[in-house]
Amino acid sequence: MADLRTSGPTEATDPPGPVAGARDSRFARVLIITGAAILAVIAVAALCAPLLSSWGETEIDPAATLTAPGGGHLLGTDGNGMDIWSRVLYAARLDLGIAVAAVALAVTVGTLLGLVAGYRGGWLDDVLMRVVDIFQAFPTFILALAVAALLGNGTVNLIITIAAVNAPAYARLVRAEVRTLRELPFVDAAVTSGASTTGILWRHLLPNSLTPVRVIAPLNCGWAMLTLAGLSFLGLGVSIPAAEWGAMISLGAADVVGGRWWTSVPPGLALLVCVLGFSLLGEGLQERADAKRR
Amino acid sequence: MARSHRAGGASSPALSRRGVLQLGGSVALLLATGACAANSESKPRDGASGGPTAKALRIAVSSYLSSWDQDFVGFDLTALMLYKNVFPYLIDYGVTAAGDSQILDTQNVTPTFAESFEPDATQRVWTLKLRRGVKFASGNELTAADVKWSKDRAFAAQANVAGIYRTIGLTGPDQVKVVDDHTVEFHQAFPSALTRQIQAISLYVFDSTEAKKHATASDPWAKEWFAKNPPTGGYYNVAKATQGQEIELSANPGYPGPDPAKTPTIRISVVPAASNQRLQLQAGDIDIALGISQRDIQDLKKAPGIKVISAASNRQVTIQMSVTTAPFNDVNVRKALAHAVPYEQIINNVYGGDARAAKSPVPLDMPGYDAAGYPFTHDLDQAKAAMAAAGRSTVDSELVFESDNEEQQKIAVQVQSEAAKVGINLKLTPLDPATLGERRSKKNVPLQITSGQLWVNDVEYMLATSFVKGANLNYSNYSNPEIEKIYEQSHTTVDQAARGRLWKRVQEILAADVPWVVVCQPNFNLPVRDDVAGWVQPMDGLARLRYLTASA
Amino acid sequence: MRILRFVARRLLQLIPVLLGVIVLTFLLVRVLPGDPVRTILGQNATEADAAAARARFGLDQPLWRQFLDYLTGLVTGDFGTSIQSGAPVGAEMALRVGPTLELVVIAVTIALVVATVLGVWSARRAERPADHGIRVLALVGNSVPEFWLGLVLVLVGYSVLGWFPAPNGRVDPDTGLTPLTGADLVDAVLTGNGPAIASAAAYLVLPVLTLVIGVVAPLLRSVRASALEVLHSEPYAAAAAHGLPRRTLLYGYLMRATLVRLPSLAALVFGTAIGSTVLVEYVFSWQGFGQWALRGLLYRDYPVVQASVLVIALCYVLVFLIADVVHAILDPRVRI
Amino acid sequence: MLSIENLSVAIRRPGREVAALSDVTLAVRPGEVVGLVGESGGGKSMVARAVVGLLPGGSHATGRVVFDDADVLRMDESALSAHRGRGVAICFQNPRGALSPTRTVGRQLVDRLVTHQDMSAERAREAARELFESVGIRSPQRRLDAYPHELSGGMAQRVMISLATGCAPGLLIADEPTTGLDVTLTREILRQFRHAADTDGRAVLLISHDLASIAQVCDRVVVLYAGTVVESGPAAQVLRQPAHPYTRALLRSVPDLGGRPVVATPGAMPLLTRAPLACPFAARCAHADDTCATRRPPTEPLAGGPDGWSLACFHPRTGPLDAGPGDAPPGSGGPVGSVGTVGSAVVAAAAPVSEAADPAPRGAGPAVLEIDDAHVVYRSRFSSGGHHALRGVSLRLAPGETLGVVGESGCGKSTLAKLIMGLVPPTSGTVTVAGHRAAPGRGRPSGRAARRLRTRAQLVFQDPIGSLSPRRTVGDSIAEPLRAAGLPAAERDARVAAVLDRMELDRAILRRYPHELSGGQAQRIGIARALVGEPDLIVFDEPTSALDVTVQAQILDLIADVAADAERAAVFISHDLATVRGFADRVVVLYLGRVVEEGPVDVVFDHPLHPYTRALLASAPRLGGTPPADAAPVELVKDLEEADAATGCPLAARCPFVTDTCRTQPQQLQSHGASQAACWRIPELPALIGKQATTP
Repeated sequence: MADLRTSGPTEATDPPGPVAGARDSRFARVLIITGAAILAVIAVAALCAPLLSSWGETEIDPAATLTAPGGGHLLGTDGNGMDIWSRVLYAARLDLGIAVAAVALAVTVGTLLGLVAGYRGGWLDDVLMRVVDIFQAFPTFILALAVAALLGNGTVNLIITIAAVNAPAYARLVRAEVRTLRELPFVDAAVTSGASTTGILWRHLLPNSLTPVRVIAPLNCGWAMLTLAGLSFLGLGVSIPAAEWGAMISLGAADVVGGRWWTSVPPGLALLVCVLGFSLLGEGLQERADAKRR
Repeated sequence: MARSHRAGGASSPALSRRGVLQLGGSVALLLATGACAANSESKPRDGASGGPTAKALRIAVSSYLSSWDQDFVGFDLTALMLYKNVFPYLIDYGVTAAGDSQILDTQNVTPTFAESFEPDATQRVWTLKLRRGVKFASGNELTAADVKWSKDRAFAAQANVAGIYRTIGLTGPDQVKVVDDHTVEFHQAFPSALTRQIQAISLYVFDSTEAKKHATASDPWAKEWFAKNPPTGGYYNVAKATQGQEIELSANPGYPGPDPAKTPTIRISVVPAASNQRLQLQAGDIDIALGISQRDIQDLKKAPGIKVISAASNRQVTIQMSVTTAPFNDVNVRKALAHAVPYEQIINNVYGGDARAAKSPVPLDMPGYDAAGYPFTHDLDQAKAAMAAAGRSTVDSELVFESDNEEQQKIAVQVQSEAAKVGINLKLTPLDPATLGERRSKKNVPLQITSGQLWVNDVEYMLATSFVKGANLNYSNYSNPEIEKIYEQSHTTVDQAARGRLWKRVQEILAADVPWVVVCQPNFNLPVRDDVAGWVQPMDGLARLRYLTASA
Repeated sequence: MRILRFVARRLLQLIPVLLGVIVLTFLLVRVLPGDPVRTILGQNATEADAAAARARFGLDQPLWRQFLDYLTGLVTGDFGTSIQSGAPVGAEMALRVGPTLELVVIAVTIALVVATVLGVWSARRAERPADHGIRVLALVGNSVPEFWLGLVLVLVGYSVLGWFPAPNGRVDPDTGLTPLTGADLVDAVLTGNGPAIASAAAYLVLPVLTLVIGVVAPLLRSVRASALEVLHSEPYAAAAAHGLPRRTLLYGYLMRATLVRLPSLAALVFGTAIGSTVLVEYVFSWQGFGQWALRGLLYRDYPVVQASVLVIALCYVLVFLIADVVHAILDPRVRI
Repeated sequence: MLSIENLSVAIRRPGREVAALSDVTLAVRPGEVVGLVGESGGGKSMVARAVVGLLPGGSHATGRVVFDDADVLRMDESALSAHRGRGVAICFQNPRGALSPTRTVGRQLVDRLVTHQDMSAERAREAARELFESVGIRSPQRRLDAYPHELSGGMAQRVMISLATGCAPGLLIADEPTTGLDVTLTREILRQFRHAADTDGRAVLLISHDLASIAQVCDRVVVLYAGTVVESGPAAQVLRQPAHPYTRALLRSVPDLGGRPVVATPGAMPLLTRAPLACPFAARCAHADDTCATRRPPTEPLAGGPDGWSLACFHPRTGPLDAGPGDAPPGSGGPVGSVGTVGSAVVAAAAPVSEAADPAPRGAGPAVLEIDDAHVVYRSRFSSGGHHALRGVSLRLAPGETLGVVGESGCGKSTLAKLIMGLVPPTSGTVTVAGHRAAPGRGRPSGRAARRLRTRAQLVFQDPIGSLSPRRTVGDSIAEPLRAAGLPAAERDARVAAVLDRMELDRAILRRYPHELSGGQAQRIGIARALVGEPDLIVFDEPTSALDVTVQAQILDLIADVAADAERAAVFISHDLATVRGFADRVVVLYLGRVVEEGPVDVVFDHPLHPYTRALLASAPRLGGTPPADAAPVELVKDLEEADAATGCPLAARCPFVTDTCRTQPQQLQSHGASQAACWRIPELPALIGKQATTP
């Protein structure tokens, strides 16, 4: 019987079912690696911004406003005489930071709400979900403006705003997941094993309900960045003159018409590539999850 | 309350990218009690040619007007401009030539829809004689009853006009008396030199016959009707208004007076994005763009088919420091900031050099301007010395400006950067119009950028609005006993030389107290298609469309 | 019948949500700094004038009183009077909702069609270059800020190419369109105004394109994933193994099963699109709901903000309700 | 008709290569029913896929699959689509999952009819109705508009059959057609295939893991092991005297109603990465020698056997299956050694012994479990009604006693398990477990004491992998009850180690995650977890229904061992009567939430009283042994799902002996000798059964 103890992977645990999807995961890996590489490069560039550029984030070159790329300024300067290349680099800090922090906050709050609502059910579920409904139905920009007007416009408030916009989706997602998981035998097994409610929530439901969250979160980081850009465009973004891609684009967008592409195209491309990085990562994770589900 | 106001972005073509946000800042321009005609040095460009034609003129503005009801609501740039052209204003500024340009002559108020507006010997009773044959769109003739009803309504509204009338001693409806069908008397409580100017912006008339049809017990002034239906009887009638989108004006055939509308049809379309306005102007889809950014204007000067109407202006851009709020309650900190502002850099970077440096809180083209005692130049060493004198190595403050006013935002950035070098750390705080209005009324903004133009080109007027205690535009909360005294004195001082001496003293005091940092005086610019002619530079920033033509 | 009961039950569930939105908005706008009447009074107004104006709008009443009045008004369909314009909010809103809904509905519809066609097409060619290309392209489109995309489309489509009308409205005023619903294309069709149809359609192209590019990626991803799942599913394999012809497989076994999961995502996308129109409206001078609501907010026009939030929330929840009903119709397994 | 010659299929995916089929040769003739038998992973489904040309991506097939003179493997797309359906139609395993959920079953059938029988849509609908009727669907007109999810399992299987036959195929392939169906339905479904072969002259390939159940309808059987054909021959002979050791092991692993001992074969089927060079069964075979381990046995006709009986073995066995322990596997001291031990591996039906040795006769001593008139109603959230899962169940279980609970799906077995475990509260009545009483109106108990109390009863789940928390290690899961009890870590580890040994598992498994386990391993973990806290009561809820036959035998072995612990009571719930017979002391038959019969296991199995028990026993497949004399078969008249609840006897709608009294009078359990049954007609039943037997 000795061989029985070690018989695991070689054992036929399942009939060889549909095998398609095998090649999907190869592209999924390409997506994930590409996305992660893009983000890594951007993160490194952001951290090393002082090494990569000779101008500061908000340093003004009085002699050069709106100068074309070349000379002392790699990508030219903006209307304030600030170096575009430096600002594009520095902006990554704020953009990545806000997006990731906002999504992390949204995930935390949303997951907790969804966990409790989904497991407890009953009136608590009803109440929590209605609150979530209210927040989700509330228009993003009005919420953002309200937060900004109430708390002033700062980085933390932007994080709160974007988190508030996104948290409901996680609450729903986790709640739905928990409601499914709750009916699975392993939860009953935990109950009959004498686990406490918090133990079940924390040790069993939480780790398992995070599976879809892990897939959505990177995509969400991309959307958060776009939301941030939109807020900047409406003048609700980071405080001036901090470098942020969305703010740079919206300031420079009008310049494109006059042929001064360099004020908005570089931050636009940076934003595009960064969001794309998140999207690729998310798409890859999603694909992998889908392939697993099939 | 003999005070008037500074025009906000009124004459600034540098309307921001986002028209929606823009308006609030410009609201300050409204209630001028008069206007100055300071632009003696307007620079003519590309001599306009072409006579009146039948071609529809297309104008782009940044936002739709908030309301058609001038009495109760409606307080934005687009609205005010339209009011000037669709209400029958019984008297208005005349036109005078300044160089090659035509400008509104604020010193010369002439009857338009009225035949005359003259005082009696006491200067307290003013008689308004109406022109006969002025017709509203309804066909009703403009009569004294309309004037009376309109003024009653204005008093009832307790808003714009009611407020302004107090400055010339008109406080209640019974001071407006109908003499006959075409004569109305205004009985002022006291004589005023500003009556003509005040009445020029207040004597607009509703079609009361039509209005009364829509008045109800709960709405005796037909507010609902006028909120939705444009007034009629001015130089133009509103032929069609698509809410939020477009307004079509057609010349009022019922106007029998001088200077009738030259262009029969004008289309005003709302294009919030400045870059879109520029594209459309370049493509010839619009003739006049009222909301183009400063930088685009520099470009457009070189663009084919487009000319930029340009003129020097008395519009000031200043930073008001609250003398009662820390840290700027310390005069040395104020001096430090005044030395830290990079004046030339701002003129170059923000205005492309198209602005004048000013060496006094009194505008350059205002009689009495004297730069002699003004010590403030961009000098970081002196700024640091001033900080040392204040005994502070660093101070922190917020710098408030109008959110989405690109011009102010840029100035703020430049100021922040330089001020930081002397230890003044500024947090840039853009505020939306409602919040800005509220905070200004509370006078607790330590540092704010303001821009605007006085409508009466006189230092006495300026003191009244900006430097005496409690004045509306005195956001600095500034007060100085000597200034108060000079202000009192100036009421009775008529001799120009004596006034000049007073003003010199005023400027010395202001230079010592530094409630303001005067950043610069930007010039006025308006890009139009080449074939647009007849532009009359409006000193109140509100275009008189009747003079305009565009040859086909 | 069951669907009607379901709809009725869901509508009842909406009441607390909408009530919550109403209360939250009502309190929020009043907590916000900023004075709603200052901006309509001008600088000359005294405190007394401001007080009179506040009284005119009932802002001097205690909060509960204001709220009760507002609620009473709502019940009778009265959204109040705009502080900025003095006009009834309901009437103003009616003018603004049409254009925005037209934009969003057309854009989301096109996005759905494109996503469905491309998604299924892509899934059937899974892992070939065309599939990869489409997916990456959709992601790129999804990564561009909408306002920037809009400005670029204007530059290219209007200024450089000259194919599309100036971004200065929604229909050529010379076509003499009689507004009925505010949605110009609909109005043009309703009034049978040929030139107006052409004009309104031409004006719609760029803004719709902007929105479509922005929202198509998540829809496409979802459709593709669902289609792949169906293609690999037992029912589909069974149908294929029974030798059913391609058309039957495509329309009978692939399409409906694929689209089952789309409605709820479409609703989400619709909600997002409503939110992001405020930017697109600005870029294309599309004086719609978003710009109106934003302006109301900036000027603290309480009734406007309250009404616009309520309407957006209502749209949102109704769209989700519709999505659930469509889901139930598409998927017989859903018990409602 | 179909001739598969030397078919090999290899599936290559990145990082994984599987030799799914190796040199498979078999043939099916028109009018013939051939059974393809083997455990999961043996390649049965792959054969079916190869026949319809639907091999999964990454497959490489060699050999020939000749159907009507054309090689399926070399068909182009158009030839394939003509071949599919018209040539070969598959009845898929899990019919509910294989029917398109968003299309009415009528339309799905019409699609096939229109495609393959060139019918017009109207004609097809009429034909669909007829076809539904012919496969035994009642009210077919109404069912045409049903969606698959509205169908019961049996109904869905019938629809699936109609879909396949609707293609008018030359060859009908049924992939595990009876999995998940209740015993009373299984026979009926299998008959449909026999019918298809006999009346329409179709060739039928029946794929099943369950040799016993399909043997009765097959002409020939083919046994697959690890992608190779190990034995093929006439069904009756192969069933009675299998020659290949694997076939023999397979049959020995199946618990038998007659009480024949279950013999577990250790190990599991290997997942081959390339075509085997040796006998794939050699590692598990008791007769394997060096030859087996180095050379692959060729397929040869069985010497002295009837025509067409061939096998691939160097050491074919002869003689009937019950030839004693000679077939026991090598080096498996455990099971072999325990064969003779009563109540252990060979849980023989030595009924008298078992009864005599019963340490705690019914009714004596403190009960571990006492259920008194328990009702459970699942309320639906929005409608006023509810599902009445248990209707007045009373049970009593003494320490050391093992109770078997049997019944078809929907009878309330699982609810009973949850009720005992406190996972659902009784709607009325009481449940007392180890002195702790649960009564209506109380949810799950909370608080530390209550939690510790509940660990006195433990549950072993039906779904072994699903009952383990996916993101926690095995070690974590096993230790969960100990953690709840507040044991220190060191003692936890020691006890986990002890229980692992008992479950014959290696320590290394503690760090694994559930998805890395095989079903058998997972169920061992499940039992270990239940056992680790030394509970007073263990409830086994269908612990082997998800497992393959040989694995099931191993697990049953362990369970028998655990159930034999003197101080521990056990409840063993199963739909498979034979598994219960092995080690239960008493058995309870549930039907629609009611106990219809109860008694000592051998009495109930050998002398069933209630018509329902008789029907259950009659439909269960038997290997070898003949049914007891007085357990004359009873056949129920309808499917379970068609039975509507009546006020009287729950079986009234399906019972062939129903009277008006049955329909109106609720039936109570009444003693008849050693057992009790709830049927007033029991005394007259034997006579009635005799009459029924003559009528058809």
